[in-house]
Amino acid sequence: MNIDPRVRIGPLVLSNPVGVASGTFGYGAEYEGLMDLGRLGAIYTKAVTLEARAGNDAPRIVETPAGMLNSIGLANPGLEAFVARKLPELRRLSTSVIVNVAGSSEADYLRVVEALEEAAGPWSPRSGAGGATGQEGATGVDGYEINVSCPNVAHGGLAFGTDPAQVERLTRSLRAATRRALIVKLTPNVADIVPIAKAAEAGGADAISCINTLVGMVIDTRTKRPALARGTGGLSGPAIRPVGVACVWKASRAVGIPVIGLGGIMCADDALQYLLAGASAVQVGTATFVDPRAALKTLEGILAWMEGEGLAGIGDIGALFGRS
Amino acid sequence: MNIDPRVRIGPLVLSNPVGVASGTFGYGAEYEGLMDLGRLGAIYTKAVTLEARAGNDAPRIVETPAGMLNSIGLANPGLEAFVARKLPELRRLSTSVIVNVAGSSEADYLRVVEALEEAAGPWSPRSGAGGATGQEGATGVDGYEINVSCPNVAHGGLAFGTDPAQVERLTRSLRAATRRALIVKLTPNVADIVPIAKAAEAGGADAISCINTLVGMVIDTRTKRPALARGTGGLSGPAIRPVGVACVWKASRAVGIPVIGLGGIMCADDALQYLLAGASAVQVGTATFVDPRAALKTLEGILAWMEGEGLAGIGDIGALFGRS
Amino acid sequence: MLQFDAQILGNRELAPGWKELVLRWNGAAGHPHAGEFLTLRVSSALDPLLRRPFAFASFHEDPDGASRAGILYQVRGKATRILADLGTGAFVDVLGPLGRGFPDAAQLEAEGSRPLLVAGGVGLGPILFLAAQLEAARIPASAAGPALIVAGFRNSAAIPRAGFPAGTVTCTDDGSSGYRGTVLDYLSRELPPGNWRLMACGPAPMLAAVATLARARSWEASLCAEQWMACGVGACMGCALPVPGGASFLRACVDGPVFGRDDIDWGKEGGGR
Amino acid sequence: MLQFDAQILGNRELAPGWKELVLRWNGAAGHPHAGEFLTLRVSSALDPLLRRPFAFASFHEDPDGASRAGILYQVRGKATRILADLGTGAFVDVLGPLGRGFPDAAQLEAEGSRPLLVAGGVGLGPILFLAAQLEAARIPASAAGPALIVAGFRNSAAIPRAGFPAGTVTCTDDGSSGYRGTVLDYLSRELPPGNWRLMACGPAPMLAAVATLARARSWEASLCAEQWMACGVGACMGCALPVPGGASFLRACVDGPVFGRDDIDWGKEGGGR
Ligand SMILES: Cc1cc2nc3c(=O)[nH]c(=O)nc-3n(C[C@H](O)[C@H](O)[C@H](O)COP(=O)(O)OP(=O)(O)OC[C@H]3O[C@@H](n4cnc5c(N)ncnc54)[C@H](O)[C@@H]3O)c2cc1C
Ligand SMILES: Cc1cc2nc3c(=O)[nH]c(=O)nc-3n(C[C@H](O)[C@H](O)[C@H](O)COP(=O)(O)OP(=O)(O)OC[C@H]3O[C@@H](n4cnc5c(N)ncnc54)[C@H](O)[C@@H]3O)c2cc1C
Ligand SMILES: Cc1cc2nc3c(=O)[nH]c(=O)nc-3n(C[C@H](O)[C@H](O)[C@H](O)COP(=O)(O)O)c2cc1C
Ligand SMILES: Cc1cc2nc3c(=O)[nH]c(=O)nc-3n(C[C@H](O)[C@H](O)[C@H](O)COP(=O)(O)O)c2cc1C
Ligand code: FES
Ligand code: FES
Repeated sequence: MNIDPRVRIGPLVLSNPVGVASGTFGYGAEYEGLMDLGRLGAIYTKAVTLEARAGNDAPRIVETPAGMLNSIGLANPGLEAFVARKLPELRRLSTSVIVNVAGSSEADYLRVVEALEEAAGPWSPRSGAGGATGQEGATGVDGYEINVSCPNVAHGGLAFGTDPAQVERLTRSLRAATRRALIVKLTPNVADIVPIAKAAEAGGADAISCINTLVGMVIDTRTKRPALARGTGGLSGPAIRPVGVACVWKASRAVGIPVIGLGGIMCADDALQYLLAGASAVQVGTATFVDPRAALKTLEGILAWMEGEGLAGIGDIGALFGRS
Repeated sequence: MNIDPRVRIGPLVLSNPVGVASGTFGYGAEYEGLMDLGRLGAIYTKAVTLEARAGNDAPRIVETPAGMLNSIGLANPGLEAFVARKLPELRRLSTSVIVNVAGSSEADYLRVVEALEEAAGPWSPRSGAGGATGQEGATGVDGYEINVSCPNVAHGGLAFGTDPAQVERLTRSLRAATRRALIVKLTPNVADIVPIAKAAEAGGADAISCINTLVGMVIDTRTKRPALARGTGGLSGPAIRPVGVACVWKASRAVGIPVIGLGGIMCADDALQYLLAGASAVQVGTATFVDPRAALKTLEGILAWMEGEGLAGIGDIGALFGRS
Repeated sequence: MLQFDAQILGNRELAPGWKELVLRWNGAAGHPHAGEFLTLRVSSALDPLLRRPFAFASFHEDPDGASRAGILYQVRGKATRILADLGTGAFVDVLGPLGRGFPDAAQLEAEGSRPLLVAGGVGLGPILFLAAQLEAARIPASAAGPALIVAGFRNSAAIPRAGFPAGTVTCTDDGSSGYRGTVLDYLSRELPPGNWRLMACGPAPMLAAVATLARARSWEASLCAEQWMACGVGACMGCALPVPGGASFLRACVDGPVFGRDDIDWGKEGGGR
Repeated sequence: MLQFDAQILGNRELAPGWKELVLRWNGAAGHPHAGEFLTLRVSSALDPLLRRPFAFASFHEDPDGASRAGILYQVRGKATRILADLGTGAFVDVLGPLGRGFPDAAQLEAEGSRPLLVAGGVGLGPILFLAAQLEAARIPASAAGPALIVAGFRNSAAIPRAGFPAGTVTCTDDGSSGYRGTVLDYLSRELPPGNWRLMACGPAPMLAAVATLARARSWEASLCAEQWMACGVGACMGCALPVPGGASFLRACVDGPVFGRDDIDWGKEGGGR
């Protein structure tokens, strides 16, 4: 059986469903020596904000049972440096690049997207119609992932992501600014993810991704202080996988646009849980820290499983759900 | 140094801060052969509902990374059988018994509490003023834990627990029905636990307990169905501990009443994180499945730590927070 | 039921993916009956988290008063992989004996029927233990005839070197050893007529089929069910098995794991070894 | 930097709670310089989850082209307890070499100063590796005098049998072996005058004190910092260390772990070995 591993997200066709999650892969270069980046379905960059951010005080990470907390605080070089130093590198890649965007206000987000539209120029798919398997004509930016769900910044971040009206308005204003793939990244720190997912869809998003991290805290009983300088942080890793799968299962039944699933994916079986739950694609985050090749192994495992099940396309996976 | 391990929750004085969590210890008898139940600070019973409930279809549990999902569905013999068969056993215990109450409507909760008030008679502390170290005069019910946060039932449950107005109204009506300790158990499945905690306080609760389980799902990629018959379940165990500590840290800063911390406590260090974060007492849940003696070991470890730190009372632990 | 640390006396391979664990501990935690089980915590790490249930496959009291118990297990996932790597001398945390086992020798004697012991997959351990206990109680000598043991395997290579009693019928799917066909094929086609009394342990589909057959032939039957367990002691309501009609549930860990033919809706069990 | 499976050649105890791990792998992943490190995944379980960083304490290329690396480690928590239990022949997943190490021999030669190597706690491994590398490059023979190694321990029992170069000054808090006092006591009170060039690795408070002393005496200093790490390759921004003034951060894993005296606000470091 010939498997077609491609996945469509709005105007963009990803070469396969497995990407690497924002904040866990830098801007790609860090892992270049360890793997062929071209085999990734997409690279979701570390968040880009209008101004450079030094990030939160140290320590910023601590391990938890089957997980970790981080309070990086969106440390990034800022829009200008991103355009000057990272964009040229991203143009060279033969994989789709989704720029993760964060801000403290609607205007912030809009200015980042507008500036990137200008810097990258009008989008054209990397080699061939909608394909992402070459770099010819690449603009360096194949889409945006709007981070309205970061628990680690004082303003904006999580506050946006828990209010459907704000999510819809923000999405609509960004939609007007770009024809590239527009993905809204949702937080699990809500009573019900459905209204937020619907708001993103109503605002014109091409897809939603979920989940971002859960708010958590570790206290060092020796120092009697939080292990992270900032107090709370975002919980990621296999510990949160069941929460992510439940969110994707609910959200994918509520919206018509693709859902990109992430949270605790360590291997193909984990990714398949997301795809069976209704995700169209997945991202591998914390697992890359544990095994730099986790994303590629996940992809191989998905393809092997599809072969065993006799499936031709990624979309066929979700159709199997509940029909054993 | 003489350590006084007692903790006051409204009218009730617990003999020590470590209880066993609702749903993980039955009504006490199951673990009687394995330990001295009198050394527990409190037993929080499995939920009692107005009518008997068979519970959800099987399978009801599945393991997850450093955690487990359950969808027991509040299986319990119902109010009448509880009064007839369990209450006499609970009277015999020389530890405080907090009856966990659940329902599908405000009226349900109220009828359970009213019926238990009548069956148990006016509360008198077990042996001595407010003490819980004897069974003399015990009524079998030393307080109520109101479960407005169960993710595993179709009606009520989680819906109550995410709406501050409903939590306040329910608490107020139960407050009018009992002078026993009234504890409201909160869910972490909200954007912000603070308004819910404040609502419970405003309604007259003597304490809040948090957290209940997080909504999660595991899919069996072999059968392509959820591992749990009901689909989603409640995530518990060490995986969720950072979420619980963060909730307790936030809630305890927002209310003046005691906060009882739980979620993933496996050992004394975990419990101390909760106590440092602002909890007045803790509950051990899933850990009991892993090691039936986990609660007692946790208590011993807390007392040893207090000795090392030269602390006299449980309340002194939280005072150390951030002051290393 | 007690919780204690037991030392590993042996952990040898019986066939690819099949091992026998022998545990020893001081003092008595109660003499287990076939069908009863213990739960093990295989490591102090938090993943895997929960204890794992295993049925007793043998039990002895040593002259010095120490207890010695064996389990036969298959390497399946995280916990059994860790268990398989543990060496002699290591300690594991044990809780047991737990649950209700098969009817005891006295009861079978009173019934006067002929014991038919059926094992599939990881159900082998408790069935061999039951055979040994009946042998010790001389049940094979009872009026209705000696106990018959029927055990099913995929092929001859998958048969563990577990010391089967003489006369055991082994069935293999491919006929590479013993009877060619499943245990169920044997029972429905080859079983000599008699006043049979069925006792079975194995995967859920096998149990469901065996229960149906037993009903059709009007045999008494005791079947050992499996279900995911959290506590193992009746406290969590996690190991529920539906009773026929589905209006209520029994707990595998304390109401079972051995149930009568009509106690459980075997077709809906979900778990299964 | 490469990721590969390495086989354990040795894992012996050097003192209570101190062990030396020797790893061997085929092919070259690059010859590490003292101060550089690798990260290990000690088990495939999900708890502990993250890889753990350890500094190279030795490195050899075998005649057959295989690489052999040693690390000295202290058993502290979950991961190092698991590591301590691994036997010869087992495989571990290695990522390395990572980070920037101490200044190399050529640079020290050019400076013409006298190397002063200071170790505390788990900083011992990289300092012994540095001593060996300087020795191999004949730096002790440089104009300003031979390298001096000062290593601090709690007491004589806590000193690992790690093969210290001749002339190493060992300090113990209780005077049970060598100099009585901390490494810092030795440096500030006993150090012969000279044109010293400090290279230190140890717990955060020691590094902070050493940096202060170096500033006061106007010594050049390279200090090896520690911080919690997630990725180890510069991607996660997790291992941030504050630069003086606090307006920005450097990453321990790729900008360090070895930093110049004034690169980092040592007092605020947070981590520390
Ligand atoms: C009362 C009882 C007695 C048992 N006796 C034995 C025995 O004597 N020998 C033996 O080898 N095994 C026995 N088992 C099964 C044994 O408990 C499981 O094989 C073991 O828990 C698997 O753990 P794991 O981490 O290796 O595999 P996991 O990774 O947990 O699971 C591997 C596979 O096994 C299935 N599985 C695991 N545990 C269960 C369960 N409790 N119910 C249903 N499916 C499960 C899962 O669906 C999964 O596909 C018994 C189970 C019960 C309930
Ligand atoms: C660049 C670098 C090089 C290192 N080289 C060595 C070495 O050569 N030999 C050696 O024994 N150790 C070394 N370490 C420290 C080693 O990584 C930790 O001791 C190890 O990760 C502890 O893991 P654990 O699971 O056993 O302990 P954990 O349970 O993770 O922690 C135990 C205790 O150690 C502390 N701790 C653990 N890891 C760190 C960390 N990265 N930063 C600060 N505190 C920590 C924790 O606060 C905790 O109190 C190095 C660390 C770094 C960053
Ligand atoms: C160190 C770290 C940094 C992160 N930074 C970002 C970020 O900048 N933007 C964002 O949207 N998500 C960020 N995330 C969240 C991840 O993209 C992902 O949503 C989350 O970690 C859950 O997936 P995982 O369990 O596979 O890691 C970060 C996560 C980690 C661990
Ligand atoms: C099997 C099981 C059954 C539970 N039943 C109840 C219940 O009836 N009422 C309730 O308030 N909480 C119930 N809980 C939630 C626990 O009391 C506790 O809030 C949660 O498990 C988190 O704590 P833990 O991580 O220590 O287990 C149940 C949890 C489990 C695992
Ligand atoms: S496993 Fe808990 S009730 Fe059976
Ligand atoms: S550990 Fe990830 S950037 Fe240093």
